[in-house]
Amino acid sequence: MKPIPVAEAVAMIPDGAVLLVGGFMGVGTPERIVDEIVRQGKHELTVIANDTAKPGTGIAKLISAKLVRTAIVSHIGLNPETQQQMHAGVLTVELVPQGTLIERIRAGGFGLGGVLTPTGVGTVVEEGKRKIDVDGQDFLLETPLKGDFALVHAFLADYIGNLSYALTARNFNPLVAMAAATVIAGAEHIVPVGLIAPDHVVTPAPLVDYLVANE
Amino acid sequence: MKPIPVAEAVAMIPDGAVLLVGGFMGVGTPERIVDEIVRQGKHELTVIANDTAKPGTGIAKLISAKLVRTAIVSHIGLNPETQQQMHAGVLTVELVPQGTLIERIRAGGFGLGGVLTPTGVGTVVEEGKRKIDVDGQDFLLETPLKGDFALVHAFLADYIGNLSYALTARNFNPLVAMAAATVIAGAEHIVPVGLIAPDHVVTPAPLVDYLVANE
Amino acid sequence: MDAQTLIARRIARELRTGMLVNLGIGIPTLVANYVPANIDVFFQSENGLIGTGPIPEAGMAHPTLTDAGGRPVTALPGACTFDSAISFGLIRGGHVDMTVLGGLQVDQRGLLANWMIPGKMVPGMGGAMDLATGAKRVVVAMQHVAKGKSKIVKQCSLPLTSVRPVDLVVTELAVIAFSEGRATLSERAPGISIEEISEATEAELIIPQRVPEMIL
Amino acid sequence: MDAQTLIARRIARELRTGMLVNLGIGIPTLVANYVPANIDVFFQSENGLIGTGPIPEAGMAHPTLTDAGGRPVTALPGACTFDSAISFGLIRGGHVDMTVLGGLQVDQRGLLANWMIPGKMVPGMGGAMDLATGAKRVVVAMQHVAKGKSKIVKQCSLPLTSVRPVDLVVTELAVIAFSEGRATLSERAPGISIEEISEATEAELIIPQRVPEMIL
Repeated sequence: MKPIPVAEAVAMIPDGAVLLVGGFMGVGTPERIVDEIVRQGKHELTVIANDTAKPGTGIAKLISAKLVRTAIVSHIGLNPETQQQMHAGVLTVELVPQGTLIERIRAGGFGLGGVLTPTGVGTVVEEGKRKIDVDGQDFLLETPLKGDFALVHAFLADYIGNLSYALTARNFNPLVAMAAATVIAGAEHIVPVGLIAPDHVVTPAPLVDYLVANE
Repeated sequence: MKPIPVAEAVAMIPDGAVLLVGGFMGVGTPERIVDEIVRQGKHELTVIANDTAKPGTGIAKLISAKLVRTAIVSHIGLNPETQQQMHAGVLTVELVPQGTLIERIRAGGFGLGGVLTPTGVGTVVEEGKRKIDVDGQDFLLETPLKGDFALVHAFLADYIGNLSYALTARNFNPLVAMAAATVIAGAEHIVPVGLIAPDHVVTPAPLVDYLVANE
Repeated sequence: MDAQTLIARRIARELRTGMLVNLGIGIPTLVANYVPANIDVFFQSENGLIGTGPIPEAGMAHPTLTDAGGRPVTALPGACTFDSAISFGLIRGGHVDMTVLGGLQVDQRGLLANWMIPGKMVPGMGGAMDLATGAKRVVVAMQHVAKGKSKIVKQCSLPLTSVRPVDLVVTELAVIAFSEGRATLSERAPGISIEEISEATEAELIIPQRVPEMIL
Repeated sequence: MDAQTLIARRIARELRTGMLVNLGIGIPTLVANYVPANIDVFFQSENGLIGTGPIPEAGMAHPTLTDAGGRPVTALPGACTFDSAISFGLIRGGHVDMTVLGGLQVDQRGLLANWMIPGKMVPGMGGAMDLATGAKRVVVAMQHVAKGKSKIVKQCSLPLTSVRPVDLVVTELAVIAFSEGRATLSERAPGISIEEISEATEAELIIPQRVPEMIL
């Protein structure tokens, strides 16, 4: 798989696309892909990610450029712009408990019909959701999340698309790579095939559709 | 965590215990722990595992010694003794599709109320189970599986209990290590703390209760 | 060419570069021997490996590099390993582009029975139900007739593997494609007539005006 | 000793060797500074790390080794990293032995509200709901009174974090234990009387005959 220029990768994303984005408070988010989305001005995006980061980093750049119509996230507390746009009614924010969010993405990627979680039972999170009793305990049925594109940031990629991650930059990345129709990955280093030991590959090559070149 | 003799580890397992056992056709099953269970003659066991292996390897040794009362597995085709004991009525076999089995174990370990899977819908597997409609598609509600003990085989362990696995010997091991009250692990090599890179640890140390010494 | 070789060779022509492919045991396994030149596919072994290579030379195996039957395999450069939950996430989640499964019966809507014969041996379904339900494309490799009886039936008498229809059945006589609940004869084996196929088939087949011979 | 230090020091005494512990932001984070000598615990950072160490010295951080707020941390020997699904599997599955969370209100049954104030800032619940629901033991670190109002209330007026009751609340005045839907005053802060605590507490407290002073 020959890496492609970031502009070419991002050109495939239409306005209105649903993006699954790796990263946790900006750590492990593919910054160059995000920057190029801002440069190309993709509009009306839905972003599914852990959080909207802090101003100036990761997903916050998409928020600041007013490209996001809907954010499905667990946390917006470190990004006042997200709050402002939410209160102004230009951005819809769906808050999801973090453990539920990652399981919903996993369910989307793993072909499951949903997640039965105790988290949120008896709180405002349960509004509008089905409760399922299993052996006398109530669980919320949380539905799968999928995306049109996953934007993934790896530490190492090889030239067929195997990915491995560095430390806490792993976070949502391996899960979003399973849950999108098209996976675009960036990596700190792109290495020849065979240099990542089979046991150290976290995202198998067949999941990755496009690798962004390090120019 | 000082590794303990295998006899001491196995002595903790009572007759009638529910064992989650790693391995796939005997590959990645902790053979020394299994041998010791046979030597100590633990009876009336419930074994939850991918399969009952081939005679002479892994879980098949427990079957041959007639220590297993119930096996919850996806495959018994390579072990004629399992079939014989099943037909003779001394062994109850619950057959579960492999992808459902591993998700049920995961649900047990991950605090989920169950799994919604399309696998088995409209087949004999759906008998006695709830069907849940999510967005117009039927899924089976498959319930979590947990064990009293997990028997895990790693490639590397460090002296606080971090584990990594080798190639296809990984299989069910990381999942069963999440789903049991007590986790007993064996490893090809036990190495000083810090020698397994944080990104290469697959089972975090706090999950492992006992490490079996390599005598 | 014997029946198994013919079936495996014909199925190998369904492979496209970049596909993630899972081969069941039996005839399906043989497909790996006939991958066309210039086609690069990933073979998944559901015990936790992508990039499965050929059987190792004597003395060059490792006990932790095995196929789903526990037999030694090799791994190609770029291979990767993973746990069983991920392996079946790949399968159930539609990331496996094509699976090739053995079959006991396929009915005329494409429903497959391949995992048990009541009253006889019950090996367990292993990964078959997940593969038949979740893979993007399901191809069945089987003999057309067993013990004088057609295996392409009006309705399966054996327990189903999945209610999701298969896409293609390849036998030593024919290629049959399934879509919208109907079976269409799409190719004949070399030297086999439409009449011979019809006679060997219990299911109702749609027979187009032109039914080309398989290219192998 | 200021209130925050007192609370953090008292909670640190709940730690036992081998525990897997998750600390929320705010006062809970301070608990790591007061781990008793001879006690070895694992600290989890829910963004994917077990074995979190202190803040790195200037010039010795790495951008991919961070806490749940995205700030640089260190990793102790034997640390390990993992994805967010595993991180919350550890939390929801009861593998986290103890979590320390901040609180806005705790009611007399032990129900916690700590994630939003309607009409004011809505930061999102992050991992708080999973931690409050799934951790084996939930300890709340908070001031006893805010703006003249008790935070230990008869019933929470703020949105709940979980319907699973917390186990322990530690404030600058008291330690309150919850079990079977009732709140028991179990310790007083040094120099604080039972009357002072009762006066600062809206919830009904069970007050045992002897209420010892906290050991810090």
